Amino acid sequence: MRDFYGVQLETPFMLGTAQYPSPAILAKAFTHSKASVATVSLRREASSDKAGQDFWRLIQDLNVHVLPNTAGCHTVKEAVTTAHMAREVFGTPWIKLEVIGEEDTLQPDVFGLVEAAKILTEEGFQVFPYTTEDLVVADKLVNAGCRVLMPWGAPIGSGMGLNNVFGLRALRAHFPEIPLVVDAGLGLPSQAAQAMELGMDAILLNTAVSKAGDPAMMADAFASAIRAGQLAAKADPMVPRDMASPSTPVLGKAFLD
Amino acid sequence: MRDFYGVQLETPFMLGTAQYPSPAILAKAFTHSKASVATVSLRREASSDKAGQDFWRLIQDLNVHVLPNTAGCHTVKEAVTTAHMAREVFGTPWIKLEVIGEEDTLQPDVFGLVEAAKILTEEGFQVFPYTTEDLVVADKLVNAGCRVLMPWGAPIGSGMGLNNVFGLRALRAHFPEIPLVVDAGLGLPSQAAQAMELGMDAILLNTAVSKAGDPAMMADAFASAIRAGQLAAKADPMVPRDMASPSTPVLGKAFLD
Amino acid sequence: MRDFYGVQLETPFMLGTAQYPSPAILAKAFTHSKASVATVSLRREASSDKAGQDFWRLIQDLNVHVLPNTAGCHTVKEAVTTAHMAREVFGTPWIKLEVIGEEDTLQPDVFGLVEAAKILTEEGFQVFPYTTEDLVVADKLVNAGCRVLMPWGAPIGSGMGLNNVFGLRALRAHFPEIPLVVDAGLGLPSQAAQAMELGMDAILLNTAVSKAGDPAMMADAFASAIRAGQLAAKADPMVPRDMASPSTPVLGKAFLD
Amino acid sequence: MRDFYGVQLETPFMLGTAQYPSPAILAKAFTHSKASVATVSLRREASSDKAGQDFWRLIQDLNVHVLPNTAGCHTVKEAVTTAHMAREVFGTPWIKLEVIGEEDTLQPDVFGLVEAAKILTEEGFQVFPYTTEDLVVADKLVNAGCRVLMPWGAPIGSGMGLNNVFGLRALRAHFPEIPLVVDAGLGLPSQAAQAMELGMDAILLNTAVSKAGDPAMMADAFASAIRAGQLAAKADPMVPRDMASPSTPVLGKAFLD
Amino acid sequence: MKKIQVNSVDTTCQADSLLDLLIELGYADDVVATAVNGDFVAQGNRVNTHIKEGDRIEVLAPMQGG
Amino acid sequence: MKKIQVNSVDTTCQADSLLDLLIELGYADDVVATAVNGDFVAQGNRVNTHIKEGDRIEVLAPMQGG
Amino acid sequence: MKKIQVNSVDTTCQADSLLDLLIELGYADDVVATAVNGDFVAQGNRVNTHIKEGDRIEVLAPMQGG
Amino acid sequence: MKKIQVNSVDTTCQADSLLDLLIELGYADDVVATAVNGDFVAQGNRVNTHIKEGDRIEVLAPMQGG
Repeated sequence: MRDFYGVQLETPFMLGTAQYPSPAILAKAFTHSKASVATVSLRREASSDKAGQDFWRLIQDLNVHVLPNTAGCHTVKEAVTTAHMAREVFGTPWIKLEVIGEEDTLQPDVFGLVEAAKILTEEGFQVFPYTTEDLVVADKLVNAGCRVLMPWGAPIGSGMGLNNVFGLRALRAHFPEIPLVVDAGLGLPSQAAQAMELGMDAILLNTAVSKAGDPAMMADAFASAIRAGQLAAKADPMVPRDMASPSTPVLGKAFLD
Repeated sequence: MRDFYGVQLETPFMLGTAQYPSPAILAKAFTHSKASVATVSLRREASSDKAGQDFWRLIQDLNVHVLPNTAGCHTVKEAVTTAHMAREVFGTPWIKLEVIGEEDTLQPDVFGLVEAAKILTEEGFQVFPYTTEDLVVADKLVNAGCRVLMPWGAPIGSGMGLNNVFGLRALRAHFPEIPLVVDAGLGLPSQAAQAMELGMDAILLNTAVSKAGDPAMMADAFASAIRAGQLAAKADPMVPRDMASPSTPVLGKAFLD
Repeated sequence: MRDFYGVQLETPFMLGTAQYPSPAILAKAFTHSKASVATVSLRREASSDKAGQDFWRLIQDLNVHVLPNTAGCHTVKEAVTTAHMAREVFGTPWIKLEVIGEEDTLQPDVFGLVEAAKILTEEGFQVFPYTTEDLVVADKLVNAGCRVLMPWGAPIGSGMGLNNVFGLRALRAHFPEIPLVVDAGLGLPSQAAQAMELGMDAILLNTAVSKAGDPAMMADAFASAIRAGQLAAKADPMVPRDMASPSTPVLGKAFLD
Repeated sequence: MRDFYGVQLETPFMLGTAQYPSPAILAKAFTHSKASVATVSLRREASSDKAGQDFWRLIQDLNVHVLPNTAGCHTVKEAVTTAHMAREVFGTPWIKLEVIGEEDTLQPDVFGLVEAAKILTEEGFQVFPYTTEDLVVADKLVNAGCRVLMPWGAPIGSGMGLNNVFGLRALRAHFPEIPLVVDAGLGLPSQAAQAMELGMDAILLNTAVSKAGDPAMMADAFASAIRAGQLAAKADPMVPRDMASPSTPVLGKAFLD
Repeated sequence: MKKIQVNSVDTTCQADSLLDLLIELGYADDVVATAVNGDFVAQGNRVNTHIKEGDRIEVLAPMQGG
Repeated sequence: MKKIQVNSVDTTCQADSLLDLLIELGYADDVVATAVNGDFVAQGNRVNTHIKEGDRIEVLAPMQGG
Repeated sequence: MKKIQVNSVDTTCQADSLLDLLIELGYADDVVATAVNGDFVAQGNRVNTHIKEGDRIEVLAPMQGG
Repeated sequence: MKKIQVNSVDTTCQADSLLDLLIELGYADDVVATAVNGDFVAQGNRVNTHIKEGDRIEVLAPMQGG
């Protein structure tokens, strides 16, 4: 199994911490997910409001790797500054680098992304770039020092699944040594299994679990599906056969003479 | 969970016993699959050759429900006679009813199927009909006494997945009280998860496991995927959102004035 | 080009006459469609109401082949009687045979269909059966004397396109000498082109044209798409190439040593 | 209809001139295609070999708009120099800007593309950038002065069709005023019709026609399909209805009580 | 006067034959097809098709169809 | 000696009953199901199922299936 | 009293250093990260980071994220 | 005689200007575009573009393209 900046993950499941009905449900979802990584963020906090402090204690109790993001950053400068603040607060060189280029789809600005990735790598960060399936962008990110790539499946929060299976397959084929994480856009476990069957190394998601009717059960479902896809990729699946064309004399023919 | 002629299955996974590299690998695959049902068949055996006897002991050791099939039968008479022989040998009223109508796709002859289902039901069998996604055929099978339906996903052994998702969804919607088993055509765990997410009650497959490079590992993968899909259907998934259309002022517009 | 009971159609487009905003728009749509066949039906008419008479004159002026249907018939008896009445009124042995088995999807009852097809063929009708993509049913229809098959694309009026491409491809491959018409379920011209590219001989549709904002323009669009698909099937299309896997040394590799 | 740098095209079909069996077949294909634009290129020519001169006369006789490309350019400098040479030779400010980033998929290097687009626009070129479906890249191209965008459907010469329908729909929705041309990757007319139904303004292709068994007939097919899709988008298509769920009491239910 | 049903509507008639009935009902000049008690009656047989009390008559005309 | 077919193979036997035939053929201890001339014969009926010249006997055993 | 902005809110403070400011604002015991005028200021540099009239201070704490 | 490269092929020439070179190489009547050492040289500038030892000349003509 490919490693993430030297870290072997116990499970290939990275789970977001946003939008849960309650901290208790968040904690329960993580337990059921067996996720090995939790994504977190930073926000302005009034000194009176200690929500952030409580949240941080809750995350520490999850006993998982913490992956801070730069969510909401639209410029290289914002992203770099946020990364530094996150490194200090969360005590990790890992950073999920998001440089948002478009408000609706929250899709990456691949230009800002590559620039920020270069800066942060030089400053000792281990960058997890949230990117598209673009092979050329991926190459620039690798050249910038990224040793993990996180292509999207679909827009964040859309739950559409894998919008460009060809693109993900091409990315896998062209970067055999780079760990690939499908990040964002998944809505159903079958989609996560499919991504793993394509040879992805891990899945990062949030909304599909936190917005499910029963987040803990859905976390369990995704964990199970991700494991399934990972095993399937290893187990050497059968080759599909198209049986549309007949091998035997065609039906009805006799009746036409 | 819907029951199968009064039987609550421990897991919604029915696994075939054909085409494994060896009996040992078959047994190992079943252990990993946690399948609750094994499909079996009958064949002519020379008295000297005791393969069938050995096989039967092996199946009994699996400690699963046995579902004999009428594979290879092309007429109602053949299927009915085979069902009777199977009931005596395997000691179960369960019968996976196959009446094959076309050699290449091994697809059901729905006419023979309904006729045989009626006869067998009257003779006390509990029929699991291998059928298509045709709603009208399904209704006739239910009228014939079937309390389980087994629509195909794709031709037997093709590994193509779900060729007609609409048809399966319609079947689920029109027969809310009938247990539905997707039988045949699956090649990858993600497809099994998808079928369960559609609300199917169980999955029956064989080739995808027995012809995988590592059947035991693939059995594990399918077990995990089926469980994932079943949980997902229960956990009330998020509703996908199409984010193609912008909510904010469109990009580039300004530059066009 | 395959013929329809000895008739060579000028164009492979059969257009329905129902649900147009007005008779004038219906006539205009037919002109733009260059359809060579119009489907029609029968209904109870109070002697005072001469709408049916006017409609019939309008159809005669279209100067196309008339294909009466047995729409709304749920039993063999109804369908057969309706066919006889249609043959007398419309003066053609052609009959689009519909035996409806399910109210929502209006899908064929393939049992009643085969039985009615046999009876009508013996009574000298030339039957155009509205059926599913089921190969075995198709074989029975051919044995019953049908020399045209009309598999559905999707439920009547759904506009979903081709729900089971595999099934249609298999039907084409197994019945190389039988004219195949995709009947019902198309919503967009690209779907009609796709069906023709699969080797279908003609397209029958109604709602997609009559319920479009501009029926005449949409009729033109479908005519153009059907022609496109027909030409493409003849012109021997290029074979698609999957370019996901690299031929050249993989990107990024160098940077990993 | 949106215009291309002030030019209203007679038809929304742009056809490539490469890889035809012969100049005669190329000319015939153009006649049948009714294409309004021909893409051309530049190459080194030994003074003895006058092929280029003959080709240029042939193109001039086609009486279509000429769109020179910068095919094979991997750097901004190469692309810019090639553009200047093309402008002089072909006497047009139009340039199909290709900056290739990856050898297998020939996919655009969006970084070089934006940079070259800015330079060429400032130097008076009217740039037709061959790009991906990336919204943010598209915005940068528009900011660079591009008034046409040419997103790919799939890798050049793959014939795979539209690999990312969502991406193309999003591009259409976010750039309502920019003419969009699907360039590359189409293999069948139905795919071209689909692209036009999505609201694209034109189609550019080459291999699907030049490598077809009968290029002229396939050119005709694509012309017809493109026209179909364009009309359909104008004619306000019906809204598809999912009929999977029953409105009437469900089948079989009665038999379960 | 006989009680019959025409297209599922109760009515009465004097006509003896189906042909007379069509005239009595005003279908004389129309292109229609007929059935009595669920069986098709061809145009040529209308004259010798007797109408009895309680007969169910179908009179169908061309209409739009898909 | 009677000429019969067992699983489509021509053979001869002396057995009078299907039960005796199974013993004669060496199936005595096997879990098998039987049919004569296309009709199922339950285990309990083997003893009183007479074997005639030309009978077609099927003897089936468990096997792998999907 | 200096006019400054903390997390985009206008306020006034007496603190000379960023460290003092955090104490003055009640963040003393909190896990927070700081930036002044858009530049990150590490914990160790807070003590010698002088607060001037008009400075824009960011004080960020952990939060949920995807 | 100067050593130069034309379309990456080593050759020698006498021509002083790019215009003369094209004539010397037989491109006089052709529709071609030119670049020297990677920079485009417009038709009008060929006459006053001096050819030096070691120059890399590109002479491009129209070709098929997609």
